[in-house]
Amino acid sequence: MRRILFAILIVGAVPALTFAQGGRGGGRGGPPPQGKAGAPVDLSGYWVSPIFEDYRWRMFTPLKGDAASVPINDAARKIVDAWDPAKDEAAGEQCKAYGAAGIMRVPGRLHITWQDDNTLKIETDAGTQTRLFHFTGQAPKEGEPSWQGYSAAKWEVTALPGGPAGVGLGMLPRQGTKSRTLDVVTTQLRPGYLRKNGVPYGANTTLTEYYDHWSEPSGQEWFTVTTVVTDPEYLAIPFVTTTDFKKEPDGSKFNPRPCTAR
Amino acid sequence: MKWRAAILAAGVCGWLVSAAGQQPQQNFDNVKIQVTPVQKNIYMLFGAGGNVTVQVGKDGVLLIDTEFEPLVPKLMAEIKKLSDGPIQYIINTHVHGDHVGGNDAFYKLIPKNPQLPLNIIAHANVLNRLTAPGPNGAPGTSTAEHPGFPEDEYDTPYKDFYYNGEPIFIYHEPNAHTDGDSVILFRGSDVVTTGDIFTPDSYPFIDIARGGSVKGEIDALDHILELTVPADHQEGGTYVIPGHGRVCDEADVVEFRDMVVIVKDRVQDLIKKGKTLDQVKASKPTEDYDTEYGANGADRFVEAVYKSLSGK
Amino acid sequence: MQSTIKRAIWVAVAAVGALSAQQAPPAELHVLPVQGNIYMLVGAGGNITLQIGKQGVLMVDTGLAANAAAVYAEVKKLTNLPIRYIINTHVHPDHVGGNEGLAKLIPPNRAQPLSIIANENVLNRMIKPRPDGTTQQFGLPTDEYYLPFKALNYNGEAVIIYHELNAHTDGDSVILFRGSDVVSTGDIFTPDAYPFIDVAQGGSVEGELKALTHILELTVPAKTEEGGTLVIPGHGRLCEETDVAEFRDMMAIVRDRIQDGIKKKKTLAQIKADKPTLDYDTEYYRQGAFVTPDMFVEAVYKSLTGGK
Amino acid sequence: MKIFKQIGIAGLLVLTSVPGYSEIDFTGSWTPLFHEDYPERFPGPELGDYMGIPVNAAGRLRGDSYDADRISMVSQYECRPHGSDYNMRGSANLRISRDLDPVTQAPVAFHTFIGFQSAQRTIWLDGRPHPPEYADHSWAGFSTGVWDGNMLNITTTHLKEYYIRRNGVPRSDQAVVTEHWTRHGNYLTVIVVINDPVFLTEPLVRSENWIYDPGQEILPSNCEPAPEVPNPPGVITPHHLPGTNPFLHEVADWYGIPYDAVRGGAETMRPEYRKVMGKPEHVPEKCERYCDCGKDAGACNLH
Repeated sequence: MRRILFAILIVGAVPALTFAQGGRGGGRGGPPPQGKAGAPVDLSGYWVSPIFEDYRWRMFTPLKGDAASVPINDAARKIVDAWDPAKDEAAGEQCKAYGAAGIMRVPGRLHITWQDDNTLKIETDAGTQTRLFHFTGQAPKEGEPSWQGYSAAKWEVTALPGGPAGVGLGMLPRQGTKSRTLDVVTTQLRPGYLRKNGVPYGANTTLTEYYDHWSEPSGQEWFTVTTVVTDPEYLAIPFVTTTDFKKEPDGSKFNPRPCTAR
Repeated sequence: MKWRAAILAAGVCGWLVSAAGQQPQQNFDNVKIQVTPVQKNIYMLFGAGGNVTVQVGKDGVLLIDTEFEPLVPKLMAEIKKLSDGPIQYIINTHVHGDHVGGNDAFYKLIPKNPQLPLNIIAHANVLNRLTAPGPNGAPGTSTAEHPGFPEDEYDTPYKDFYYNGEPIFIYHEPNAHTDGDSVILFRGSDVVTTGDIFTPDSYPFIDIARGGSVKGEIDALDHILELTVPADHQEGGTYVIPGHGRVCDEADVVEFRDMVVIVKDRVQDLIKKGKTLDQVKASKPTEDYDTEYGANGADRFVEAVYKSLSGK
Repeated sequence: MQSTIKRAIWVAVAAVGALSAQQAPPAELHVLPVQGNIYMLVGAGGNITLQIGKQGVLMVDTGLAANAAAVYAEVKKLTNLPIRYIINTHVHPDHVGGNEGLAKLIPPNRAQPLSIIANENVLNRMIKPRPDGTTQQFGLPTDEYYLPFKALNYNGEAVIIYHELNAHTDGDSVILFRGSDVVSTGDIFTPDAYPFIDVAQGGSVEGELKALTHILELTVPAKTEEGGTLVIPGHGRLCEETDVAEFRDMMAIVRDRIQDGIKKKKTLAQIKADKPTLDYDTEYYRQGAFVTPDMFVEAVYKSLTGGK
Repeated sequence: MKIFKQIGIAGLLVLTSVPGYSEIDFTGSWTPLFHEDYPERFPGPELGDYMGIPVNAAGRLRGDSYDADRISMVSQYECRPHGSDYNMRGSANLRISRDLDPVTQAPVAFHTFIGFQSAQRTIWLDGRPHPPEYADHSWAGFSTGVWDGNMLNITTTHLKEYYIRRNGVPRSDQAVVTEHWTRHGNYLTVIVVINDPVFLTEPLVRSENWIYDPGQEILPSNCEPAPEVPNPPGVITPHHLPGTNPFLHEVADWYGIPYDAVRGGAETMRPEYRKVMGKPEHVPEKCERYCDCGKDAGACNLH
């Protein structure tokens, strides 16, 4: 094993050979396949999110004004203090806390399926929302803002601090690590809530998510989504959380119910 | 889990075995001796029964506790691997059969050497109990038929001597697990051997019939905490070899001491409220410790604490 | 207040006296490797114990103020590692005098800051105004302890600091280096001079005897009653258990003789006249030594009669 | 000259090698993000708050019996570092370094250093076995890691008894902790799974985030237990007798939460629990405690 490793390290250091393999590192012979065909892990199935962390902010509608842990700014604080669920209901906006930036923190279950070879579909029972992860590239120019926005997905090639994945570094193309992570970038979002009690995110929010699959020693499957909410309007720094989902044998507990504002 | 079971089993045997160190009806054929280097001169050996502490050095070999007779040849073989020096000292931490059971066998196996006599040390109460007359006037066991009995007994608060280049202190802990408990400090190697006063995986067996008491048990644990000095950030430094179970250090003794104190306080409180032993047991004063120290030992422990506090 | 200042002056004098018995400044320092991690630094005032290991330096006592720089230089010859601990066995200037100078000389070290340890009674006395009216600002033992003992683990061995109640003073510490097997006694034990029982600062003959007995409990000789645990006295040569036993017995015998005199209603003058130390004077008193037989007898007498 | 040699060697090796992959490098300095449970992690958990912990009856009673004075009165508690499972949730900064085999350059171990009480830990990557059961335990425990693509799967045994939450809910020395570390750009994600047969009815899963922070200074901390006041007479270990802890309802009343939910337990952690959890006894008008923890990426003020 170490021998092989040694070989690869050297290969990584030799232009002639690595160019031949295509510069995007990671997989050999050009960019790795995307979509269903390129999936290094299987995320399809029914998943539940047990509430281990942020319990009193997730399990209940927190008290008015409670923005603890969220790096909000003054503009956001004003909105938090003005929160009025009745108003949201009257405006038909009771789904504000079920938008892409908040939905994964709402206690509930997910049903994940491949809608087609290039589209991964996530349905939530809480608020009966549907998220579509498109493996076909960037968002269309003129997209209509919505609760779930437009999600561009790709299987991560390699993790490179502060730069796009897998590009060359100077003269040497980069030999990367085989990744099992699903990267999703979501934009064109309709303003919503990070928390049920009106902690806001705005229209210019960019939502970056990393889906990582892992298993307990018992073999029980889980995935953890690392969520990075970047919102120049209401957040001082990106808001980063991780939410853990446990695989369920079937959909018997999948219980669709409408959004509620309270 | 198996490990815990083994320890409990051994613990219980130790309790069943009569003070005279007769063997329990237990098959030791498949018992393997495990050897753990602890620190500097000190090793811990475990087969079945209590842990055996071995100190080896330029002078020779010192043993603390001897498990059961059938295991002695195996123990001897492992000791020989550690040192071919003479075995000059055996110390017994207390009277129970899973700690003194191998004494005679060791005495027989160790070659006699007038220049380097074998000293078998324990607190006087250990020898007294080993040789005490049996029930309904049966004659006591004589040291003649049991040459392995600790005839180098001491009855002072402590005894010290210098062996293998370090001072060794043997402290008597009055009325703790029994009335003849010794705690041994190897000052140079910085290791303490506690006997059954401290057992990290099971409740202490406070042997009231043999002079044990919960107050003495707590005092002894506090004394062990005075002897242990952790290295940086409450870890390592002085290592502790318990009567049964894994190698420990001060922090583990603290957890155990706090458990004994908390359970004692609870039982004390119930006694103050006039509760009977059965009522005390029924109120489960060890509920939050049973999953850690073994539910099957709980009643025996609570009963000992109750009796020791109420004098009934 | 007055009396405190007098006391301070008196102690200062006392110390210099005790010192002049050995040599006069500028000090000529000597280092004696003892055992394990331990070195004995002689000549700066009281004996200084150095523990030097993989982590750094621990010092017991600091000698006279005048010798601080020399002591620091001597330590630097032995190691470049930082001085992490100073422990003061008691309050007398020939043992704490160097604190202030060393505290200034030792460069700040955020990873291993200097920590000065002593029984709280030492600190309580050191923060009082000095003879010249000023108060000490640097090198105070601000890591004071009040419990019967304090334990550290440094340089890979346990270091235990025991408070000996009302012995030589009311703030005496005896230090045991468990791994190196060395005991540092301060002035509770001085093999070639009568003990200076500082009754004025809480010393007592009973406390001295208790402390010496405790030192005997800590020491364990190797074969044939020698070697094993080594003992660094407050002043004088490197010792072991038997030397402490000799000294302890001298104290006990003299104590008993004076006690007997007191029982017979003798005055201090009469007791002095009986020469209760006659058979020890040649051993424990040399010309010029600070504690004269009479001073010793007087201290024992006062301590037994409650200062009368 | 050298280059040619390399190509030579490489060419040779490539012919004989199947595709393999190098590992993610976690080395560097990291700062924790408190975007979840900020008030619990700093300034500290409320007494009697067992929410989000699949605690069993034993663990719950340990928490109820816990008296915070224990930390000051039992001197041995004063200088303890966190257990390595709690440490990734603690409030200190983290430095990760790596040992490489000098010949093969294969990673041998990661070392983590956390400022709080100088907590140090090694995660072995060289496939060595765990020590025998009768070996001593430590705050960090014994950790081995195995790679799965860009995720490091870590198994830790030989932990000393410590706590799951700093309000007395314990984690036993029999616990086995598995961790999953991965890195996305400048974010480190650490998933900690605690299996504790003694105090938990099912595994506890917590996931934390760290952000890359080169150039931060992490100093060792010096700590010596120094009891300031003697214990009250007779008191060795302060604790609340069963049924006498007066603080257990505080957290429910302060935050308008049903008392049963506050008591924790696996059943309270499923989404469907919302249907059965019952009504709180007291609901404040609005948030009054820690409402702005982390506002403007700042610290946790009390109002």
